[in-house]
Amino acid sequence: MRYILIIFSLILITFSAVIGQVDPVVTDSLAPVPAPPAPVTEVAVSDKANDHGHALIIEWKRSLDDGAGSNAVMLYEIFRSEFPDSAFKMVGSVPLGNERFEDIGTIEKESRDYIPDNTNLYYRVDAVTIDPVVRTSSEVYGPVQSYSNWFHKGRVPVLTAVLIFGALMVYFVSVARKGTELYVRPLAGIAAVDDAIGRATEMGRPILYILGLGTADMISTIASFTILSRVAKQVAEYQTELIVPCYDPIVMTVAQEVVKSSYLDAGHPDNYKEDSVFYITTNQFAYVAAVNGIMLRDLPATNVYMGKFYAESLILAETGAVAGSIQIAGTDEVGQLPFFIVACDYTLIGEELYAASAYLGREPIMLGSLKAQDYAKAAVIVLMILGLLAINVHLNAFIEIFKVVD
Amino acid sequence: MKKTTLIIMAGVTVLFLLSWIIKALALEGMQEDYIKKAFLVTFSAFLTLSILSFLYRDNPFYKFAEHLFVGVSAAFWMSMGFWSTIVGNLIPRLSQNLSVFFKVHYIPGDFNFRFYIPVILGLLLLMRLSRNYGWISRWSLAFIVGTTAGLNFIRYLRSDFIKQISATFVPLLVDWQGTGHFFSNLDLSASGQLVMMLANWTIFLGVMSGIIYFFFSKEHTGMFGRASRFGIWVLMITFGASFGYTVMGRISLLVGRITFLFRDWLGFNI
Amino acid sequence: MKRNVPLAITFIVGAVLIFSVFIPPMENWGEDFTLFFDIIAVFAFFLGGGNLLRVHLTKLSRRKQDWPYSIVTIMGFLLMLAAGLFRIGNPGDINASLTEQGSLFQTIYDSVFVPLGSTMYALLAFFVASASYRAFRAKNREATILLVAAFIILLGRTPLGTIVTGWVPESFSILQIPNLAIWIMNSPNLAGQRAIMIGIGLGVVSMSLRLILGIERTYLGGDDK
Amino acid sequence: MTSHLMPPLALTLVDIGRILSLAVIAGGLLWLFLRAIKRKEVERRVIFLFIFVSVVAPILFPTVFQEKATPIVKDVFDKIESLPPGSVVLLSYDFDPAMAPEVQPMADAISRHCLVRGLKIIYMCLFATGQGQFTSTLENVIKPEFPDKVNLVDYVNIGYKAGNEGVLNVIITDFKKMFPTDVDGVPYDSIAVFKGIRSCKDLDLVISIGGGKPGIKEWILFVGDPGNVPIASGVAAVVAPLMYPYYPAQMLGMLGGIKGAAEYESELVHHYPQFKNSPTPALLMMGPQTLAHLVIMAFIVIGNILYLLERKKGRKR
Repeated sequence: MRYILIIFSLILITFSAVIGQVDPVVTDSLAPVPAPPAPVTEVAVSDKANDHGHALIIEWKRSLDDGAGSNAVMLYEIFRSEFPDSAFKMVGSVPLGNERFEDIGTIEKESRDYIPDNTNLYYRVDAVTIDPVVRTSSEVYGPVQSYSNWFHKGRVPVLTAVLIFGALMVYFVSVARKGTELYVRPLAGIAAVDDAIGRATEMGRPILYILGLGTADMISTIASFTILSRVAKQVAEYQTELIVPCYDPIVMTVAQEVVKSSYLDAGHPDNYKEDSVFYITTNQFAYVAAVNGIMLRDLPATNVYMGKFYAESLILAETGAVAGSIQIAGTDEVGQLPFFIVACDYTLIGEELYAASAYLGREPIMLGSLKAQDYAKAAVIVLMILGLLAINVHLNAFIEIFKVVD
Repeated sequence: MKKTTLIIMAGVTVLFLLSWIIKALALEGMQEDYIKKAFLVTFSAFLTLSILSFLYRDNPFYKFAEHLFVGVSAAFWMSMGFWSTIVGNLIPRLSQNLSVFFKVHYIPGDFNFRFYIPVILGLLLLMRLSRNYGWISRWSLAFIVGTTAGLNFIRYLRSDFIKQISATFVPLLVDWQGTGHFFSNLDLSASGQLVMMLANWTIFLGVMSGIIYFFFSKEHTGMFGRASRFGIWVLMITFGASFGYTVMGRISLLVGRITFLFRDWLGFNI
Repeated sequence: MKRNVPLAITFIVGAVLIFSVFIPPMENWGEDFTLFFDIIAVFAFFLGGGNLLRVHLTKLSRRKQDWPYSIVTIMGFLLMLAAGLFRIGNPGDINASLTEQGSLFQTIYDSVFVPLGSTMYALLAFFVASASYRAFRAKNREATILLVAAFIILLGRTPLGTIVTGWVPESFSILQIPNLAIWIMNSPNLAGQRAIMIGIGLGVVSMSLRLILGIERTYLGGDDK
Repeated sequence: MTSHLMPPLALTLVDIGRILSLAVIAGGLLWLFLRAIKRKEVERRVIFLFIFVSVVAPILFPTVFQEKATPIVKDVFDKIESLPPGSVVLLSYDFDPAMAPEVQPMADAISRHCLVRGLKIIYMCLFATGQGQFTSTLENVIKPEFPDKVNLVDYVNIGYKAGNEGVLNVIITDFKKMFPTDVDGVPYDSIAVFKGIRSCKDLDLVISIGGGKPGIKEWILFVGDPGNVPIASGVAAVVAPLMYPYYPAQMLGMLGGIKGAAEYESELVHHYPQFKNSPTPALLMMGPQTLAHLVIMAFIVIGNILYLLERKKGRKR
């Protein structure tokens, strides 16, 4: 105990000596403690626009000692509180030269960076020197409130497009419902499907239908279901075998339903075999390995690839060619189209796949929507020409219309 | 089984064992569990060669590799999905007790009960296995389709449609400094003015005629037909170019596999 | 119940998500729904696993063609499931990473999954070659254009392009194959890509609308009875 | 490896293998051609064999093709050539191990070039994993080939800072604020390389090596354009076509994919014969690539000859 006391007093003595004597000397020999910088001015806080609330924007005029004057300012620290004079909490910092900070919080109350909506908030900005202790605070700004907006103004062009397209669609669907005949250009790939089914029947070999690697919610897969239902109907009539190996379990369940009801519609429900639509595995190359095997073992007369395809497109199409099958493909995956076009007999390019499903459905509603799409395309061409003219005469206001704020 | 098949099988087995032993001897002293390591390398090489043998023709080795791959991959995604999504994302939001059991960080929240929706829908999906109540799985399906239709609708309209249109607004006269300047500096240099302008013209006309090709409700005859024909040519150049460009990447994949065979398995110094 | 409830679900969910884009307070709904989707997808994997077992057990019990290989599939499936789902051979606690170096799961992944997958992928190198021999033929004008474009790019991506046309003077440098290849990538290629993209964009938009409005309903299957 | 520079009579085993495999491929193609003239299709397995041989042979018996730098690559090379010794170049490693096979050779070759020219190099990275890739350059290039180059005097590694383009936004005005020390904690002011360097605007050249985001595009938008700093890049083949619009106005040159790297390596050896024994991984990778491309092109030609002959015959009948 005594020793501790002695040591403690020794430390005290040394300490006081250091403070009393050495301290001023040390300050002189090191870099001088910078003088407090000039404060930032004109702090202004406003609600962030076009958001769900819980966010504000803080702006200010930089300190006179930022990049000029004594050059002392290194960064700005932003503080927030729910009270005008106390409980300020640092919410972020930005390096010198900046005059703006977005204080974006979360909605969740439990979260640390939660910012309440519709509550008075106060902000201040500190100009901080290299020594974090030496700083100057700005005047407190407030009260200010964050609130959510009910409409995202930056997305007006998108909304306009939605409304125009929706109107076109509704109009043409109603026109089609009235029984007006709408012309649809025939697609080579679709005619080929009919021929190929006949060929398979003649040869007594099965038809392999691949729905691709898409999930049940992808548009290309949904388009493929429509085509599958048509194929299944004809297959049921001709009593040819149909093989549908699936990549995704949900796609498989839908495909089963589609095929089953097609057999029913064709009037041959008893010909439907439960295991003609089956699941393989949800792994790209394992799936391909298995389908390759099926192609060489069952030697289908026709392979139909409709849906979403990735790198496996060429592996499938080339193996199919080895097996001597007629091949018809359709995908909206642009990167894989070249391989299908090169290796298959017929290919539906991108949008043609969707069009094919509408075409096969032959329902007036579907044809009406095709017509609406065509009008939208015409609008695109007109807009493109206008935009081209605008940019070449430097009419930037027109181009600004297409700016989408994210 | 045929006699030749048996002989080949026996041969492969012997080679496999031989490779295992030699590899183990090579690794001995360098790595701890060298016997296991040698087996794994040999097995990987065996699988690699089994798949490559498909190029010759379908055979039992390929069938073996294929069936193994199917089984392993199905379980792989089940496991990953369970531990990363169910345990990682769902349980922390649903139950404190289960979070403690799985030692994950519980995320409390006011509206966490909403995460019962996917659980219920997921269970409905499993009803598919039942013969009589399979139809109820359509409810989950409808939810999935509705979600992506809603998300896609805006996403595509915005990034593939509106943004692509505005990206096609290109100046047709690049760097224009008067007709005299244009003709006096006329050349076919790759970075020259003429070539740059040609590029922008091609982009504009190409996109336009490409879109015309995709008109379905109008017969492709006359002027329209000619534009559509030009459109399909542009598309064909696109496809040819992508094909040619991809070749390099595909070859690299093979280089990777061959490097594995020769360096990691056979021990060549390459 | 069988048809109207699903159609109503699709409509409500789809419409809500479209509105949420324009109404900031609903912004997080899209994220939530995506997360829901991920969770449902895991259930789908289990459905898939069950289906796989069913397919191969049937094959096995009926002694269908190639049935012995079904044993391989089932064994592989069960082994990976044991290592992955039940964490057998995984050192460490329940919260340890599944892909820890040295765990059984990771070992199978490294020495079965990876070589099989990347070799399947590498088959592409062979098929690219066989396709170019077999199918790259100047059957008509379109095929010829495709072929020429591909040929120029192939040439331009190797030293051969420089060797063949390196002598072309700078003022005609667009005719040097490598430069021509670049020009093709940048102009006609871009134009084609964009035309397809706009078309697909429109197609997706209209199909989405049809789905939400309940016009397109093939995905629900057919039997109402 | 670079035995093609040896006297022609000293045939090594590698040379024999190389000649043999080339003979096999050439002979095979000739045979294919003759068969095509006789209008005979060939089995696809033969095609597969061709590809296999043309990829394996250059791996086992490395063949180095001479690459002539295309203008866009040459521009980068010439820029470095033109800088006076003592100039400061910044090399940013904006890639991860997955991209490394394609772009690491570029980083190594450019480092080599800068050091032999007596330029000073500042290494940094916008990818956290870029750090490890720099270590590879340090261990494989700088230490063995330039033992007299001193850290902090001839080159310095300031490492990774989180913030993507935010980092660039700061160093365009002030390096020290973002990088108060180098990776080893040496203070900015005592690093000789930084003498006279306050911000990116004082640099003589910035080269971003990468293939993702953040990468060259961010460098152009946040440093090159606002600061008028000369920028060059080395990028993976996937990204290269997207970057062409910036050349040459905003980006003075670019190495695209393994081919760009190979051209640069070739140009370097051409100007600095002392590097003829340094590893040239990109040039080596071009071997299998070139041969495979060549074989594929031959297939296209032969396939079409066959097709045209068939059609002619069909018409006659």
